[in-house]
Amino acid sequence: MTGETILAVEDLTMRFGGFVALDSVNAEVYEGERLGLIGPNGSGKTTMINCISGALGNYTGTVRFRGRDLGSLKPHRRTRLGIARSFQIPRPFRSQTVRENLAITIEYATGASGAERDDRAEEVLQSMGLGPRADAISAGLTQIEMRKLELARALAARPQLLISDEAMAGLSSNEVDELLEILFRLNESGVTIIMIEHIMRAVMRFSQRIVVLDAGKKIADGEPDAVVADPAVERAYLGD
Amino acid sequence: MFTFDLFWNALVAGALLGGFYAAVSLGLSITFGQLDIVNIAHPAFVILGAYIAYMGNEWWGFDPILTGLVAAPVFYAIGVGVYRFYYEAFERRDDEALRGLAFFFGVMFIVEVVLIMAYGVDFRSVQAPYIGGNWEIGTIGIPTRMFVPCMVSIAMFAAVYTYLARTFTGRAILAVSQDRLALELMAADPVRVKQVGFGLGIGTAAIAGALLIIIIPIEPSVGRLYIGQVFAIVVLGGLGSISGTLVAALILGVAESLVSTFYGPSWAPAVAFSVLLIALAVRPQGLFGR
Amino acid sequence: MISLNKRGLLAGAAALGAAALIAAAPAKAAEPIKIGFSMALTGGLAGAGKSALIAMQIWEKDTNAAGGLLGRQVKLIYYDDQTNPATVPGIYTKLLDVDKVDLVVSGYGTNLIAPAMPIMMQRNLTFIALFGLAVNDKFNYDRYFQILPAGPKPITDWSRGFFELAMAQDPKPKTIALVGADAEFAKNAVKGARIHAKNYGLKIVYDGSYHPKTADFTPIVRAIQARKPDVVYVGSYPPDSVGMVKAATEMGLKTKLFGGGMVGLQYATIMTALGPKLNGIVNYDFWVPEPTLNFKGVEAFLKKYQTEAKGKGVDPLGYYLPTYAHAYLEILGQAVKATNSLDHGKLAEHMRKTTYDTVVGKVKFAPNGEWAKTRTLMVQYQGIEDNKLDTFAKAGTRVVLYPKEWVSGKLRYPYTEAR
Amino acid sequence: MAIELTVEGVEAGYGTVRVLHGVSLNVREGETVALLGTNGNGKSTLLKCIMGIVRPESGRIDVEIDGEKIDLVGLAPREVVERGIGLVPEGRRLFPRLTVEENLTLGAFRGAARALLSDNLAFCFEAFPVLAQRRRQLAGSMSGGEQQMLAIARALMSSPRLLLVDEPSVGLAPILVSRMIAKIKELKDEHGLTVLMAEQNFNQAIKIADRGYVIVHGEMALAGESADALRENELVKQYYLGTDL
Amino acid sequence: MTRFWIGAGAVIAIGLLLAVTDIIANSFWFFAAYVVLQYVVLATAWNIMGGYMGYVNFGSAGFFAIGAYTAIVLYNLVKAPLLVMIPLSGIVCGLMGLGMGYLTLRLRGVYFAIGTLALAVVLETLMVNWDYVGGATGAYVIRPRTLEPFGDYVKFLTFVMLVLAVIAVAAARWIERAKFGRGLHAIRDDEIAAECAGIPTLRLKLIATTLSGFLMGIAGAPFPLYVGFVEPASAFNLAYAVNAIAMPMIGGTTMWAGPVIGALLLGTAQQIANVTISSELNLLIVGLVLVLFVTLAPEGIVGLVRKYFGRGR
Repeated sequence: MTGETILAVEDLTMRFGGFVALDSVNAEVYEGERLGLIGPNGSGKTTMINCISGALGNYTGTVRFRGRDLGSLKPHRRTRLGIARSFQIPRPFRSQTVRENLAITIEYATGASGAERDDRAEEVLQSMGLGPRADAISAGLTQIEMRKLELARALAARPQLLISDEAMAGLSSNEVDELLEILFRLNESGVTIIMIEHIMRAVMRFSQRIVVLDAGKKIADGEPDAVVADPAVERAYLGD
Repeated sequence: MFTFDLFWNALVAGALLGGFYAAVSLGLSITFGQLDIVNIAHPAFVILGAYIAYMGNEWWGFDPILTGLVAAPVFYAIGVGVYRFYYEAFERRDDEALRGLAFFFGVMFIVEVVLIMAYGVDFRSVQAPYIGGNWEIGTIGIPTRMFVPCMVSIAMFAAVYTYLARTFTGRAILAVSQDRLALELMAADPVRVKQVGFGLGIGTAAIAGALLIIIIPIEPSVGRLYIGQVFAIVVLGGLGSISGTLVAALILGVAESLVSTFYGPSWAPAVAFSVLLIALAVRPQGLFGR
Repeated sequence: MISLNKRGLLAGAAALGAAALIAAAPAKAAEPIKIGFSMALTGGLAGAGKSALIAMQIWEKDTNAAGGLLGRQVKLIYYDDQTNPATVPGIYTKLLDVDKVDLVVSGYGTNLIAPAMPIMMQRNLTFIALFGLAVNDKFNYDRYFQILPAGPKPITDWSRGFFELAMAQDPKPKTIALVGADAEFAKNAVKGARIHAKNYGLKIVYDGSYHPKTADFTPIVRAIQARKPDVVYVGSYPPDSVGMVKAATEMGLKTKLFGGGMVGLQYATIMTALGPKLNGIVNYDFWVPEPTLNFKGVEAFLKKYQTEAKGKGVDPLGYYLPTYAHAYLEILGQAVKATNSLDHGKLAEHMRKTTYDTVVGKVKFAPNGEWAKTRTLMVQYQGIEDNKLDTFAKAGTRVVLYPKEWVSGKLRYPYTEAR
Repeated sequence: MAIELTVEGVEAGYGTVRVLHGVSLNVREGETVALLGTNGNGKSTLLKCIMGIVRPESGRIDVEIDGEKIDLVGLAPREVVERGIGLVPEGRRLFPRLTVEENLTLGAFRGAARALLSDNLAFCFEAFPVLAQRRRQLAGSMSGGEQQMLAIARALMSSPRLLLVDEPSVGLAPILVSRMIAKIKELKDEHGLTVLMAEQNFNQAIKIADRGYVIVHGEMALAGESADALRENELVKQYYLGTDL
Repeated sequence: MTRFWIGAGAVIAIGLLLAVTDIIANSFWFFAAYVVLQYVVLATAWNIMGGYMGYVNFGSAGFFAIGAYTAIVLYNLVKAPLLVMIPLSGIVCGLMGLGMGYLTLRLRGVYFAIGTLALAVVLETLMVNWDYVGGATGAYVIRPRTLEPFGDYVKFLTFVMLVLAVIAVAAARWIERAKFGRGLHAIRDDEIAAECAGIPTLRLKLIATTLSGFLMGIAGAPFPLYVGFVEPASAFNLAYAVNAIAMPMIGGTTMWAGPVIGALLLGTAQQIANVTISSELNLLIVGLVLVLFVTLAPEGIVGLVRKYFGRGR
């Protein structure tokens, strides 16, 4: 099922002023895995992926991708190495069409150009079901379309590791299922996926393994059933 | 050549000059610093104020500062009108950054041209008993022409500061750019609050204009000279900090005066802008940004 | 000084209109003689430019009333250069190629004369300039003439009088402070003063320049004061002239001679604003209502000017620039009449050798186009007690001290006592 | 002297995404009602609908104050506040560059509260002594727990009849969460406040609540049950941990 | 060869034809065209940063002036010919642009705009105090009277400016269609998202500011020869900064045609207004038009055209 370690986080700590958002977190992600990253609001999930994707560069500790210390590598270099992310609040290139959003990402992240680029963009469009909206200006998309675009853009970078940050918040059950299908398919094609999600139903269904953060610390790491049964997790969610 | 005599005198002259700069910057400190409206036309309003003071002085022999005080409410109303327009045209459409800037560029032109059409481009000045006097305290000379505006400026700062700190609307003005929704949850109407704030900012221009014409003769395009300076002070002082603006103005005045006295007056403006550039690069939130 | 380009914008319709305008105008007989120029009607020099224009229009009207030139009427064609040198080349080519003017004169000021020079030289046109300082030093153009009475060596002639006055005092001054604005004229004025100071062996104890937008001159005056100079020479523009005078009187500047090249102190609005603060200052001037300078026609001209100028926001007295703006057209007119021609070669030839009689007196050009002999006056403000306009229209408030032939009073010396 | 909030069949969302699918609840004078559920289920959206920040697509939101019935739908947030309903917003939304005291005074902007400024200020400083100590400190420079207290105090400054609290526990260490909850209980007990509290921390919230609603995917999964009943209900855990699948 | 290049070639060929023959005897047209074309270059250069990348440069006048002053230095040093001045002015301003690019690391939005304004003032003060280039007094640059086969030297200058304008527009158009331009657009829309999409934002910004600076520099290089006399006040004239912003805003900032249309319209109108209506009114009209466009037609003329004739994209 899973292979070698693709991503390793060692003693990752991030401070904002006096506030410790992440406190010596250690975690590993294996090749081909579907990992769920959960935790109550404010537990440090987004901070953690900001550190992994390079959006926050001044962390202490180490983030290794395929054994390589990412150090202070900029986000675009990490994207090119194969780490792609989607944003919790969609951040499309608002003045561009959906297709252009993808094309830009493809050519910068993978270096493809011309017909190859356009084919890949088309491929991603189709796989995400965005085909009919391909030439719409992205600022005018609906919420679900924006979320799909967000994910599509991450896919366009041809990631080996995809980090999906709350791609499903606010979507209907059908839409959640739709996105889940896409992510499953993607995983089958060999992409390792970290899913951050509040919708527990989705996380439980999707994840092979779950890491739980609470107040900046990792409190559980294991198979979904075991994690849910963990009293610490129950405490984190339901409170003391 | 350095003597302590010169040094202290430069310090005093700089502080007086800085006090005046502060008056010109106060309005922008409110509109730009507190309300996030890049009112590049502010110096044009100051010039407008200067012409009103000139008219009062020339026609009826009114004291320029008094005229400024009387004109302030009218300016307040103008400010309210300009803000309404700005709000409807840009802010409400969430389209303020670049186009708002261009809008105020246009407003600046319009104010200036109207003044040119009305007064031509001759230099105008005013008469007042405190223009031309000089107090000697030991070896330090204090020209009343600089001293009076400086004092009025400080009084104006104190008044505005008190208003902002002590009244409900004042505090709302301080808060509006920090969190609009939260302010609405305090039962305040952010648009109305910004309207009052903008009016207040433009209102100070009436008085700052009166001070300007006391210090130097003016013509309609003089205002452009102050754009950079005024922005420098407001940014240096830290956006959102009224007292920071005062301190930054004083620092700039003193820096200019010292450079002027000991190094060469022609480098004075470059010093101000270099300080600004460095401040922007190293500490964009300004000296007193909080 | 930042001078903004005050250009306009027209809709397409206006563009078409202008095109039509340009396309029209076929040559006709007995068409008026067209004299073209650019003038600063907006921007930094607009105050002066507008007053010059009034004077020129008076000449136009008078000339036409007297039957014109060569039996033809004269017509001034002018455009606003907005005090922006970049507009000047375009304006003169428009005047020459589209409006087909017969004669050209310059706009006001060095910055706006220089950009026209290459065009004049290209086409070998006779060009009379209004108040350019040493423009021809660089171009060496033989058909350039200049009405500013600076003299053949403009840079040094400008302050010659000031230094001759200073050195004639007993005891002779030993030290001098030089200060000027960072702008074209002021720099040149101070440059000339520096040369004089060296030649006379004066020790330069302060030599500084300031940005023209300086708001407070107190630190500068104090820095000068600290060096205790016997003489203070200032090269400045109107707003800073005012600032300088105010700071000097407030600080009680202690020196023996103060002034020199301060532009603006000749303007009525500024004189009335400063009033008694002017007393004791010795400054350059070109014409003042002293009996020695009562040239033929000047009084009549000023009367007309003062009537025209009312309510136009320009200099109400018109001594400084308007007289000369009138005079440079007088010279042009006299040359046309004398040569009975509009040929630029003949006109230049005539101007090189003739002495003209104008409202500013006799004018004779040197080979480089400057006045053959300097008549930059040095005047001292004396006995001013109020801020009324009439005060400055009287003889005796600005006493001519130099050159000798025009002297109308005595120097009050030193400055500290003359004040 | 009575206040009662009634929400009926509210549907609301953002853009084309519907977050609330016909939600009803009610809060009566003197009660503390907990609105429970994990994130993303619509708790905040419901509070925002009540405050007029989000406009419902359908449904009714009424408040009855001293016999007078007011329809809140269509009112601007400040108008809702003027009617005596205060909100401690999610994420606290303090004015970070204002001092503690300035933040508090702004809380009294409401017309009816202005005259009570000094009383209310004294009350808040007494209720939250840490705020009194830090009255001149900038709000943005305080710790999360202190900020949350300030947010609550600021809402109290408007003398609300009904206080809505959105996720007071977010970003707080467990010890602070219980302290915060205890504080809300204390305020409620001592001053007879009516409180509607959205909270993901079930166990903490249920300690002080009289009743509770559990909202799942924009629908009321459990409505209006007493605190004890909820505590016993095994469904809650399933909803929370997604083990219902 | 695309339509654009055929058009560009035709424009240059016609320009050359007009410049070397006397078909247009009236040299006013050349003087006026020079100024308008200079604004085409300046507005296009501004738009690469302001329109494509979303960074507003208030200091265009500073770049223009340094372009002019570099030419003066070269003239004073070795009487360098124009064709040497242009690339060197471009390089000097390009390096300045590079420096400004590093400012974007710390400054965004309004702060960046104010930073550029400050930069221009510092540069002006430096020039005022640098006597080698004339300081405050100004510097004379005597242009040759004629240059064969153009005749009048200004015809040659105008032709050169036409070529520069075509180069600038071609560069802008290339950027717009290239990967580079798409990257800039992404930066304008969302810098962080762009970075995460694999776009090396800093490198792109530096290239754009350098290129923009370079183009402004070459726009300023022939200026000394055109006016013959340069002093800081005229070289740093605020008009350059204002027009550089107003022209693209009026024309439309999203595509290369915007600044060109804006510059041609506003520039031509200004040239006409110069010699027709009273200037005070001119200025008022500039102000009103600017206010009108930013309030009513935020996408500029290009936007209006698109709106009424469909989205020609």
